[in-house]
Amino acid sequence: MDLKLTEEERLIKNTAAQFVERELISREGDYLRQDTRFLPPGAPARRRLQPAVSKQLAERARQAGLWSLEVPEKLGGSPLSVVARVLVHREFGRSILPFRPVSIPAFLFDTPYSEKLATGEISLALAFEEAHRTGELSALQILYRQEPDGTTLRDSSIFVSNSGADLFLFPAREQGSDRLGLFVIERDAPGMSITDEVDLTTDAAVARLILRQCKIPNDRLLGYEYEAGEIIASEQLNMAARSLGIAMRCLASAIEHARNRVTFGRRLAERQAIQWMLADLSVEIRTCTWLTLEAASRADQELTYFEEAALAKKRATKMAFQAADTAIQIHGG
Amino acid sequence: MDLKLTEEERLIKNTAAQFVERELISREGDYLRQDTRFLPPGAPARRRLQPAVSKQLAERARQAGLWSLEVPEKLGGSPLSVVARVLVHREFGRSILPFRPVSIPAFLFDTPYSEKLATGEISLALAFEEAHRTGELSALQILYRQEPDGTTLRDSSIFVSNSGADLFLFPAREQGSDRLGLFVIERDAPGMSITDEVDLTTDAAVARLILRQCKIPNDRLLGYEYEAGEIIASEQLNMAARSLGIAMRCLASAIEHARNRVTFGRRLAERQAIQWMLADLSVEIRTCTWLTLEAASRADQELTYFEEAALAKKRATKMAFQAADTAIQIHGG
Amino acid sequence: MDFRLTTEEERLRQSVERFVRDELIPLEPEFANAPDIFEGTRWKTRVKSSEDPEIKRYIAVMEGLRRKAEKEGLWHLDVPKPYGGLEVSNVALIAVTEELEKSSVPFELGNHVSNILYGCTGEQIEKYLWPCIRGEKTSAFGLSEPASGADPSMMQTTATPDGDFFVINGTKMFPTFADVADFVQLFARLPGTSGRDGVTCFLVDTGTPGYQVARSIATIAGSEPCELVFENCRVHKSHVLGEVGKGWALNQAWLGARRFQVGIRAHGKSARVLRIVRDLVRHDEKARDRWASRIGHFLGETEALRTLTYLGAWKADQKLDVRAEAANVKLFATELLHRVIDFSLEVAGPSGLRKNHFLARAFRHARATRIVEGPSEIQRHIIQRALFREGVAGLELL
Amino acid sequence: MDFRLTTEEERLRQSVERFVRDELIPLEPEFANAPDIFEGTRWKTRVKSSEDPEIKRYIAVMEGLRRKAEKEGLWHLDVPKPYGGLEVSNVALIAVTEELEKSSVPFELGNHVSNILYGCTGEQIEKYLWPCIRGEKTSAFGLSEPASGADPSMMQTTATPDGDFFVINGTKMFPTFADVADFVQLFARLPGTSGRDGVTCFLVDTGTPGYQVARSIATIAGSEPCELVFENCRVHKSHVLGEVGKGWALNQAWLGARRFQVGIRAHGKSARVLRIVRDLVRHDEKARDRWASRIGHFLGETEALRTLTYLGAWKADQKLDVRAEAANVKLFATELLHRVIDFSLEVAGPSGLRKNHFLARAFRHARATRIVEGPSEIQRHIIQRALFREGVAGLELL
Repeated sequence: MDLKLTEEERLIKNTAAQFVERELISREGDYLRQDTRFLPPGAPARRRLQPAVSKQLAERARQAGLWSLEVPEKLGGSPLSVVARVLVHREFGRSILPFRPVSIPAFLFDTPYSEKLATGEISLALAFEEAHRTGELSALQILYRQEPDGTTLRDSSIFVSNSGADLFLFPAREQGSDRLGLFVIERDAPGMSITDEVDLTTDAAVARLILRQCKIPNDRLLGYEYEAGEIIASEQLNMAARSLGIAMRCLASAIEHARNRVTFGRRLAERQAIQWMLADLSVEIRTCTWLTLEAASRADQELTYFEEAALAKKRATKMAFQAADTAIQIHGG
Repeated sequence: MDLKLTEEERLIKNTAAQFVERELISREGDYLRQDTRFLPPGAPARRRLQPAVSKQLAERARQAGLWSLEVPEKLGGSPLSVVARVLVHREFGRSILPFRPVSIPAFLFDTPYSEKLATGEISLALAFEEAHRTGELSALQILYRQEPDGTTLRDSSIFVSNSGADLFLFPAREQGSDRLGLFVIERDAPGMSITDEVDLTTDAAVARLILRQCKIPNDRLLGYEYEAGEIIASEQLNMAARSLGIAMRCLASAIEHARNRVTFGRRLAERQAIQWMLADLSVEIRTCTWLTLEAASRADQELTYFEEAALAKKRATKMAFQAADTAIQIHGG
Repeated sequence: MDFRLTTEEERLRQSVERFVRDELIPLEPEFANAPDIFEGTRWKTRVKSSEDPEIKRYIAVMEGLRRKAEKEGLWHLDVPKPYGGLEVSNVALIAVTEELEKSSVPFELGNHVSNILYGCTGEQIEKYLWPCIRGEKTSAFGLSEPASGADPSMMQTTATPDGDFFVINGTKMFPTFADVADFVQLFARLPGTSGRDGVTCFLVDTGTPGYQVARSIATIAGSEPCELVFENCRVHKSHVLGEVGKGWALNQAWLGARRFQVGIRAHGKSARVLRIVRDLVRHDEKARDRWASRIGHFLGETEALRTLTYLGAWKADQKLDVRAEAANVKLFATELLHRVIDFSLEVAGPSGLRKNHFLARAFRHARATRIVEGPSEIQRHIIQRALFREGVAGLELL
Repeated sequence: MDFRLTTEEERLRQSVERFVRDELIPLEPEFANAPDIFEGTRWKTRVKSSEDPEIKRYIAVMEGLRRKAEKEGLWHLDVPKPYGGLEVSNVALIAVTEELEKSSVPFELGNHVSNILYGCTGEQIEKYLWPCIRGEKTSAFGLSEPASGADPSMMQTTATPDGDFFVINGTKMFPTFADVADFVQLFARLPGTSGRDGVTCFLVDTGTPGYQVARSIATIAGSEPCELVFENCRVHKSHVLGEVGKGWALNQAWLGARRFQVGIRAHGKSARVLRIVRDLVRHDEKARDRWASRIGHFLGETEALRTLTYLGAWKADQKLDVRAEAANVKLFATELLHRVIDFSLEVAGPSGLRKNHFLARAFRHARATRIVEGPSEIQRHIIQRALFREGVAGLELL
């Protein structure tokens, strides 16, 4: 057992940390700044990163080796271990800027999209909401039927969160069987459309991906249940890692505030109530840190890791909420 | 709305408080005292109140008007309002002595057992474990079938906690229907036996009431679903009330200890962690106090109160556990 | 012991129950799609000036409701009798609010009148109190500062006497909607004073030279705190509310007003959230079995909150010390509502996060309540202080 | 980063896994009906002297297991190599305990040797250390007093030097099983000292004149704390363990020994409790749907505890500062186990309360662990102290 970072791991982590500090955290002020001194009378608009900023950041991240973390060597990438990827996402989680390295499943690099994905020319969305929501494949709405001249998808309407993407990856169930297929579909494929975008409370948006009389070439079937499971687990690890970054930032900020803020003649840091909130939070962060790393390490060693990743994600996302909630309470209280 | 105690309520409450202080709390030292200076090598025995003490206490409680709280006037009793009964049980809850006023459902006073029950010559147990456990009447094991010459009970084995009683009251479901019947059976009725008494962790015991080829006279059917619901609700209010007494005692003892105990140069009472444990407990006690009293008051006004009683019981019993747990932690920590 | 309302209170409750049934419930489908801002109090202030036709339509609906309520004598419920109000008991007001909260339409009976304004004297009455009662003016509450909240000793804004005037200097943080208010109830301290002593309350009109609202700040809750800057702002002594140097007591009184409303509001909102959760799982047996016991648990919590709230209101009506009860209710109410909404989002999944969704709105609105008007930490502190002062006697029956 | 055991550690783990499978699991049905006392450590001490044939039978089974374990070289795992032990790493010991905890048979590998006894010198080694390693003697730990626990400044027992002797006076509360122990590791302070200074540790034989075990006290946990009275008890200076006046550090070292065992034990017990809960609801679909998500939640908690425990043990092996990690594990482990057992009792209903029932025993035993060896409050204090000392750096990766 050796839980120290390897040299490579430390290197990529430090690179990511510097990038986040210099490129993301430094831009937060601008991003968060209110446009007007007084709020307009209508409903507030959604905050977005300007496309030019987004593009520039992607370019710099690519230069720093922090972009498509999974791009294989044959396409000019240097794919990271899962542990290293988790370390990168953890650093990116520290900033509230809606910017992060895209995740591209390895098997997409065997498709005609590979180069454009590697360079970032086209983007990919994972439309797994349904699978996440119920955790049951039997509940998937989209059914498929393969025929010699193509694959027919049953008319469906599913949620998708990254609705501006060019490619959508989604799971579907084979008609009349329990088999699960993993498909990719282009944004402008006949019979496919994206509608009804609505803002979420989180400054993100969600839209509906609609399939109507949609038939796609058979080679858009990229994998089966295991591949779908891998994508889910991989996303879960990314989310867990981001959550760790969020929580560390919140905790650091709460500690600083507690050290400085004086009420009724004493610093908040001297009050047991505050100490314990933060102690409990730190227990949770330590726990989630190592759950996430252990799951990632299992993935690297090709041990089973889906359950471990699911646990890390479930716990870490709750922890990130708790961290934000605690930090708000300490700042506001 | 008037949430002050009436004069009668205050009177019976004070009577009960005095009785508990003088007769019960004063005996706790003896009851809890370890028999030997050093523990014997075997498993420790169950603690019991000596029968003579029990009898003496019952006698004094009867004199104080704190015994069969439901005995109707025609049998020489002065039945209390439900609120008053709750106040009495709340006081008795303060003492750990396993002694409390028995509860006798009103309709039993129309049976031949009435006088002996009123004088305390015979005792009654409620065998409702099954109904409590599942909350579903359909799950009741005991089925009954009424015939002109008597009621046949299906062979069954149910848990009963007050296994030393002379009479057992239990619900059963009519064979082939959804109707629920409420029966009373004598300890020595043919076909009925009590076996397998085992100690519980609580110093109480539980046994099995076994029915084998048991047939009882038809007049042992005393009521139906509503009466069973009333007995359950009434017991729930008693338990909620006792829980309040337990919690008040624990809280008082924890406050006293926190005021006196000094660690690392400060009294426990000055530590926010301790303050908050007790603050949270007091919130819970206040809540449960008024939930219980409101349910009791509804019963007195002949409004529906079964759900209210169930809520009060559920919450108050949890609260009593929390109170004991908190007091232990503060004493031990 | 009697938990029933008096005949008069019951009659009032029934009137409101009818009003809710006849006027509010029918509007619910319409309000389900109302813009995001129809949560909290934003629509009553800033949004009133919106030119958006949709928003104007909703505001018109609200105005119509107001006229109906006035006609039925359900408007000035908590206004004292000398000012033409009904001056109903705390218990009655809780009962009324309980009925109102049964509908999701964000309509309240009566205008917001800061209770300390009933301490107005002389010309202040015509100029500030009456317009507030009539809904013609709104006020902001200027207490907190960048470095001070509940602790008076940290207050730094000063009011220096200068003849018949006071010269005010300092910065106030977070008075909500101060930029659209007509005046601010401003707390400042006399030079050379400390702690509670010397704190004085002024009524300062928007537009007074030297008083500037620097900015308003967006929050997730829809309330919009502002930053107020006072630079040599001269205020005539006739604008002092109450006595010079006795302002801190006014702040305490303000905090104490109708302090059990938070309990019954959280009760109502929690019940509505749980109704939504029940509807979500209604047609899915597995989901029902999965969530039923937690829904039941939260319904029980909600009923417990109701009981606690009525208890507090009744004690307040008896003029008993209700500091512990009020802290109890505030803590229980805001923490419970937060947990209920968090739970509802877990059941609802991503769709509950849509900005206009009732649950998302409820979440954003509820979060702030655990901080404003005394955060949970202060409430626990008040409770423990009472507990160690009185022991279990404070929990005994009366 | 590599979470795998070394080859040697893995080999040891597999040996224990085999031992558990071949020797312990087959005994489970028999131990399911063992007397109540076979939980905790009572059976290793007082109960050994029981004449009850049933108890004697169980003790004989335990002795048989011990011989088998010794034969397979699985006995002196944590004894230092100079004393013939394997001196395995913390991580290895955690792995071994994880395997042992898979069985409900309360068998442990090795005798309990108080770690500070390895500080014995000269004749102390023959007289105290070796007999403890061989299991011939047991010792009690005499630190707490009626008015003092973790705070050294409150310690009142004194050891007054008198030539080559010390005269000890004072009362010790709660050394467990002191009445059946062969000696006590006693902490007392030199006259005129305060705080940590002057605290000295003595090895005092049972039977020494002036040392009396006043009584043993029944607890729900089955451990039996005693009251020890010292009245002018003369102890020769050769009985001082370590240095005169430096005893407090020994107490700290004692608390620090194998401090991650509590984590893996709670992990194992929690997993076993949850297995019982799963068996309880297995055949009832409604109950399964009702409890499944909470069982899943607790299984996740249990796995999280495991990860945290290995982390701590590994850091301890690296000789890093593990105060925060140890507090973390103690707090998490004992509070989680309590919640898991409380939940299991909710599912099991009244039958889980039977005195001999695994869940009832587990409950009684687990409650004490939230207090002994540093209550949860002290653990949180240690955690927050580290947090404010090091900031988030203390949570960073290495």
